[in-house]
Formats: sequence, structure tokens, C-alpha cells
Amino acid sequence: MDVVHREGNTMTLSMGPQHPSTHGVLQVIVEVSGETVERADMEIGYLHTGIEKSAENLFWTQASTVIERMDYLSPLSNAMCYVLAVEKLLGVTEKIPERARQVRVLLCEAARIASHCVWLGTHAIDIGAISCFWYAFDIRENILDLTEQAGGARMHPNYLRVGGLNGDLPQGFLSKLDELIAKFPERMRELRTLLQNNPIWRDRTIDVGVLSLEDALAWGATGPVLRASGIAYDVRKAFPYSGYEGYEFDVPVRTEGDAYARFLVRLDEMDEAMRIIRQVRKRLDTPGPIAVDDPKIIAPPKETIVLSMEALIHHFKMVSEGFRVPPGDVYQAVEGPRGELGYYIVSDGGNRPYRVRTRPPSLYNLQCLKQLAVGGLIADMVVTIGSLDPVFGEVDR
Amino acid sequence: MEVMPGQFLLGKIDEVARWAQSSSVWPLTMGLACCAIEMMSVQAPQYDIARLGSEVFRASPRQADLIIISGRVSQKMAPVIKRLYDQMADPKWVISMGACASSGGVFDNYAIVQGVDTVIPVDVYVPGCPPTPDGLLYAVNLIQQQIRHGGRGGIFAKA
Amino acid sequence: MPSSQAPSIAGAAIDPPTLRDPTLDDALIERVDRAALHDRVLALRAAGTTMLLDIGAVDYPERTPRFDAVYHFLALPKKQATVAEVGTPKRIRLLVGVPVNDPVLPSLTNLWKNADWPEREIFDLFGIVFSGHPNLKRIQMPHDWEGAPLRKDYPLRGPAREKTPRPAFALKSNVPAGAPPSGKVAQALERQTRRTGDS
Amino acid sequence: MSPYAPVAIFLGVCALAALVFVSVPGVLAARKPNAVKAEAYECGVEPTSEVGGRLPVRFYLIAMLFVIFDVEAASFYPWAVRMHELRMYGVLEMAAFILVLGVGYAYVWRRGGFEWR
Repeated sequence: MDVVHREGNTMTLSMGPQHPSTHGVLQVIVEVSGETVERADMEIGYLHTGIEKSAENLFWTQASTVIERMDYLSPLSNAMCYVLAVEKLLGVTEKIPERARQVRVLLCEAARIASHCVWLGTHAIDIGAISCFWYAFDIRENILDLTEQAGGARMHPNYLRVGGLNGDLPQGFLSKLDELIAKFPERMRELRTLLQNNPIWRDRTIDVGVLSLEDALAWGATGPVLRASGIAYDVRKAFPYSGYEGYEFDVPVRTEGDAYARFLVRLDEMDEAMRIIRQVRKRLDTPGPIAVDDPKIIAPPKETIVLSMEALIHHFKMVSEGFRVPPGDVYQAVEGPRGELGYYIVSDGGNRPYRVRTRPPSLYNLQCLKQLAVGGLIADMVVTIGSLDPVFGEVDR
Repeated sequence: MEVMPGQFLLGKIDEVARWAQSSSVWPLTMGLACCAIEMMSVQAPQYDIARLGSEVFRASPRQADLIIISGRVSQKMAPVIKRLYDQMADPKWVISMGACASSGGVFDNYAIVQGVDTVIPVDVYVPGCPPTPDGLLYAVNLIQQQIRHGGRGGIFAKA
Repeated sequence: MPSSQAPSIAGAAIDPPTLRDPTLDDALIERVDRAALHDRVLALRAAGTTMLLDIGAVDYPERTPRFDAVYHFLALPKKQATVAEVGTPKRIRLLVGVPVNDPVLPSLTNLWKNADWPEREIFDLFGIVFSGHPNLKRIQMPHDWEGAPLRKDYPLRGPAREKTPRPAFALKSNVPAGAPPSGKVAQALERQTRRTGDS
Repeated sequence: MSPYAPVAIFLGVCALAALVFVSVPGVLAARKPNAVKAEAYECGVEPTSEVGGRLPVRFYLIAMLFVIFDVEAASFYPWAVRMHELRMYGVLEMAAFILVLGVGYAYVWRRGGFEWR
């Protein structure tokens, strides 16, 4: 770490890797005169996990385990994007059964709400509204119960597989989902009354970290950060995937581009996500197949293994060798809670991904902090970091 | 300590000190990766670490007794973890939360330190990826038992 | 050595992008020569490309030029736009070959502000130098790390632990599962341990 | 026993208690000093600026102004308690007190002592 010296009357501070309000292991080397930020350089990489290198040494299905651990606030959108990309390479995108598509949309929208809950909780604590953290995490616990019931684990269920799902929804899932749907509007009303018209919250977030439309495009910001600056670019509308064109939902847009606009856009997005979940819930009552019926891609269900020899052989091949993907490269994008999450995957025809390159939305949403922080106070920079909602598992990969 | 008739409590000073110290083990605000989100859920009302007296997450190592390594420790973060541990006031305890902190977990590669115990001494390892909040609560319980049953801490504070 | 015990069936394709299935061409995909990159990006920018989405890199050891830098662009409207006005923006993908003996690429930071970090990351993980970059330093790895980890010839578990056997979980092995950080980081920790004077 | 004895005892006990609370932990607490622990804590990295470096004068100015006007506000309390008995005498006395401090306040305001940037 080259020691940063001092000149003039500015003081150089390291808002370092361990800090209560950097939302992870971000180090901001701030040059401050009094309380005003003169320069804000960022040092990232403190959570670099080499996920892309690990993915190159695992089977196609195993790789989704490490890939899910990139954006740990909504692991399912990572798995969804990876799985869609590999299915595109295999050419089975159309053969995915309807029910698998619906469950994937359901879990991705639930993950979006859960991720926005963690963002709202920690963002509010940074600004001082401690009690909002408990309300937000209450909604998140219900959603984690759903993922745990469906996939087996609270955060990284590894439930989406190339070619479909790991298994059908368990019995109690739909009734628990109805409980969440019934409870959600009242909870959202509480969250809104807590903060939306709170004078302190408005003073702390209005006109803070203003990102103009040109700057948002120049910095490559996507998702709520771009939509708060005026452009309604949402990957679910622009490049529909997994059946999103079948649901009506609108994309909240604002033009001010400050922290309060991003706050409102994300709250409206939670409502829109619940609107999609209600539409999916109606279609989930009809049972149906949950995986493409090509045993070369997805292991046959366990009960068929004891009955037929081919199923046993397919299962053995799937576990011992995995499947092969025809050579080629593909770019698949998905609308994650933080923006356009994309995977550029290259396959050389083998049974392991040759290269998995991630387009991390948090990395590009975070870069503009260097410009947004200058001129404001240190406390405003904390609000800006919170409003950009970076996740460092994704920034550092 | 045992309750004597007439609502009296009899015990050695060291036991009283250990009882007080064990029921307020303050952790350091230091989240790394997915386990940090589960550490936040432990603070949320459903799992509520306040029942163990550890809900006060201190921002500075000077005021923290416990450091929870919640997440994967990368090569760049190892010296930072070591410095934070050294700058904590004695007596101090370490929980290595999750498979990545305890042994590198699923990331057996160049970027992750294969176990934080090669950098700092660890008291309690918590299995899981990420461990459920109950796992972390049980780990804090184990730390409390260590303090009560004669580990570090107490009136003459063996560091 | 792959982390899982099963055999790795390497594919035969040397240059996968050329074998791409034509139905996957949902974007305008072009291969551009290194020298012509800057002008091509200027032309794209004039033609309405408003956002540099991402810069990635891929290592094809048997192919010359060995590396492939992949630039993703998006043509979003430049003014406030509703969902209808955004419609389906055009995606553009440029593939630029980079030889291993002279791994240099022109930096795009003068055209796109957000090219700063991805270019630093490619320099850090692939060793490709970006000429004209204002602050070309390692971004992910420690600043004194050696080697380019994402190259195919870089061992998965890092140079220090390449030969150490994977702990055989099935057998009772006395090989300690944990391994200290490697390289300069280990020396830094050594120095700090000496200063703290513990064991 | 002079009427002020309880006050003296009270102050003595307070001083003693404060002394005990300060010194006993110092004696009993575990002590493992080392070079890194003594260094300034700066979020986990080597400190970038020396400890106790130079601070802009604004911080000092604001602190001083706060002390003055806070002590002034504190001196209203005894008057507020006895306001009715003191009637007009109290009001005049306080008015003079406020006037004196008002002059100081206006001077600082005009000289821009309260602007932060």
C-alpha cells in the first residue's frame, strides 16, 4: 500500500476495507479538506475469489455452485443467467418446459425483493434509521424460507440446473407463497411510511450523489441507477427471457438521478416484482414437467433410476463426466437487482466451461462514485455508496 | 455461583467476572462475503443475537472482544485481517464462520487463503456455506462457554 | 489439476468463436484488428452506440494471436426514454486478437470513462498492457503479486500450492488442510507477526 | 458537624469511586502491548496520515463557539426555576445577560464564524 502523503490543508483518510458503511470490503482513499471531499480513489479486490478461474475447472453443472456465490444478495439471478447462457449454447432454450420457466421467474423476482430488502436495511442504517433494518429483514426471512423449502438452502440453493430445475416445488411451498403474497402489501406500506416522507431521510438523500443521464451512460451504469437518471432500460423488457414477455409489469423511471430517486425506483421495483409473482402464482397450479426430457443434459429423476437401465447409465454419466457443450461463445444478459448482469461464456466442446466472463453491474455502478463524491461531505459519500448498492462478491469476483 | 437461601448469590469474584464478561461478548463489524449477510440475519428479529448479549457490533477493533471472519479471506485481505486481529484489545476471541473462512471452502484456488487459521488463531469454527444463523448463534454460545469454564478472560484476565 | 477428481475431457476446438452456431448471433459480432480498434469505436460512437457495457478477455493458448479482448457495446437512446422508446437496443460485440509476444492494446479510457477498471482488471489477470491508461495498476490481486492468474498456463491453486497434494478427505491425512497465503503476502504477514511478537 | 458536611462526604465518595473505577481495571486488565496494536487504527491498513495530524481550524472554532453558547444556555436554568419569585428583577437581569452575549453572537455571525465551507 503506497503511503498517500498530504499536501496543502487536505487530510488523506482511508475509509478502508473494514468500515461499517462501505457495504463490503471497499477501500476509499478520501482526500478531505475539513469535511468536504476533494478526491475519492477506490481500491477494490479485497474479496477477489478467482471465481472465474474456479469455474473453468468444474463441470458445466458444478460451475453454477461457484457462480451463485458471486452476487450473494440475489444468488438466483446469477444462476439464472449462467443457466440461460449454457442452454443457449446447447440450443435447448425453447425446449425448457413452461413450469420450469415460471418457477425460475418466481424465484428470481423473490430474490430481487430479498436483495432490495438488504439494500434498504443497510442503506437506512448508514443514514441512521436503525429500525428500518428489522422491518426489511422480516420480508427477507419469508423469502429465504421459500428458497430453503424449494432448493434446500437459504441463500445458495443451487436449485436451477441447465435444462430445468433440480426438482419440483415441495408440497407446502404454494401455501407459504400465498402467505407471503398476502402479507407483502402491508409490509411494504410500513416500509414506505417509515422513510418515504420522513423529513430527515429526504434532507439526507435529495440532491445527494446526482448522476446525470450523460454521466450514467458514460459510466456504464445500468439497473436502478440508470433508471433513476431517466432511461427505462430493463433487460426483462428489452431482451425478454424465460417467459418474461408473458407478464405485464411496468418499469419505474425517475429523472432526478439522486439518492432519493434511486430509493424510490427500488421501492417501486419491489412492488412490480410482487406483481409478477402474483401473476406467476396463478399459473403454478397446473403441474407439468420441470426439466427438458433429454437425459444427456439433465440427470433423470431419482425414482426412474431403479427402474430402467438407461436412466441409470445416464445418471452415472451425468455424475461422473457431466455433459458436453458444442464449441462456440455466447453473451446472455439478465436483469439483476443491481442492473444488467451478463455472462460471456466460451465453450471448446469439452465438459468444462472454457471461459466464464461476468459483466458485473455493481462494478460499473460503483465506478461513478469517484465523480459523485467530489464536492460533497463525507456523510454524503456514505449515502451515495449506499444508494449505488454495490455487492463486492460481484465487483471483485 | 450458587443461590443460597434468602435470595443470596455466592460465588468467587472470578466466576462473577466471567459470568458478566461472557454475557456481553461484543463482535466487530467486519463482513466479508455471503456469511456476512447471514451474520446480518442473526441480528434481525427472527434469530436475534441480542438474546446472547452480542448484538452490539462495534465498528472499531479497540472496543470489540470477538471478531467473526464471515466470508472468504482473499490474499489481499489476509494482512488486513491480521492487522485487525492484532489491534483488538485482549482478551479476544475469533469465530471462523463458514467453510471458506475455515478451510477455503469451494474455492480451492490461487486467490483464497485456505483457512483463516493460517493467519490468526481461531477459537470456534462454524461449518456451512453459509452457516444458518442458528449455527452462528451456537458458535457464540460456545465462546460464552469457553469464557465461563475457565478459558481466557475472567477477573485476572489471562490474555 | 482440476479440483474435482473426475477426468477433464478437453474440447478439440482451438478457436471457439469461429465455430459459433449462427443462430446465436443475436448481436452484431465483428472481429476487429488491434490497430483499427480506436477508429472502429469512434465510428460506433458516432453511429449511436452510447454505452460500453463490458470489456472481457479470453486466453486461447494454441491459437495465434493468443488472447481475445471482447468489447460489448449497447445503443441506448441518449435522452430520457420510456420502455417503448428504449425498445430493443442494438448490441455490438467486438473481438480483438492480441498476440502473446506483444500484449498491448489501445486504452479506451479517453473515449469511455468506465473502461478504467475493466482494463486494469485485464492487465491484472491476463497481463495485457493498455497503452494510454491513466493509472494501470493491479486492481484485484495484491499490488506485488506475480503472474497473470487467468491465463490457462497459470496453475489453478497458485504457484506456491501447485504441487501440494489435494488433502484426501477420504483418508486420514496428516497433510494440514489449510495453507498459508503465498508469495509476498506471506512475507508481509511474517514481518507483522515478528512485530507483534506472538508465537 | 457543619451544615456542609454531607456535601463534602458526597464529593469525597464520588472522587473515591471515580478513582477506583479508573485504577482497578488498569491493574487487573490483561495487558499484551505490541507494536502493531500501538499503531493508529485506520480501517485495517497501514495508517496513511500520522496520528494527531493537523486539523483545519474550523473544527476548533466550532468547538469553542459551542462551549460558549452552551454554557450560556445552561445559566438560564437557575433563572427559569425561580422565574416567578424574581419577577421583573430577574427578567431585566437576564435581558442584560442575553444582550451581552447577543453582541458576541452578532459579531461572530457577521465575521462568518458559522459558515462551514
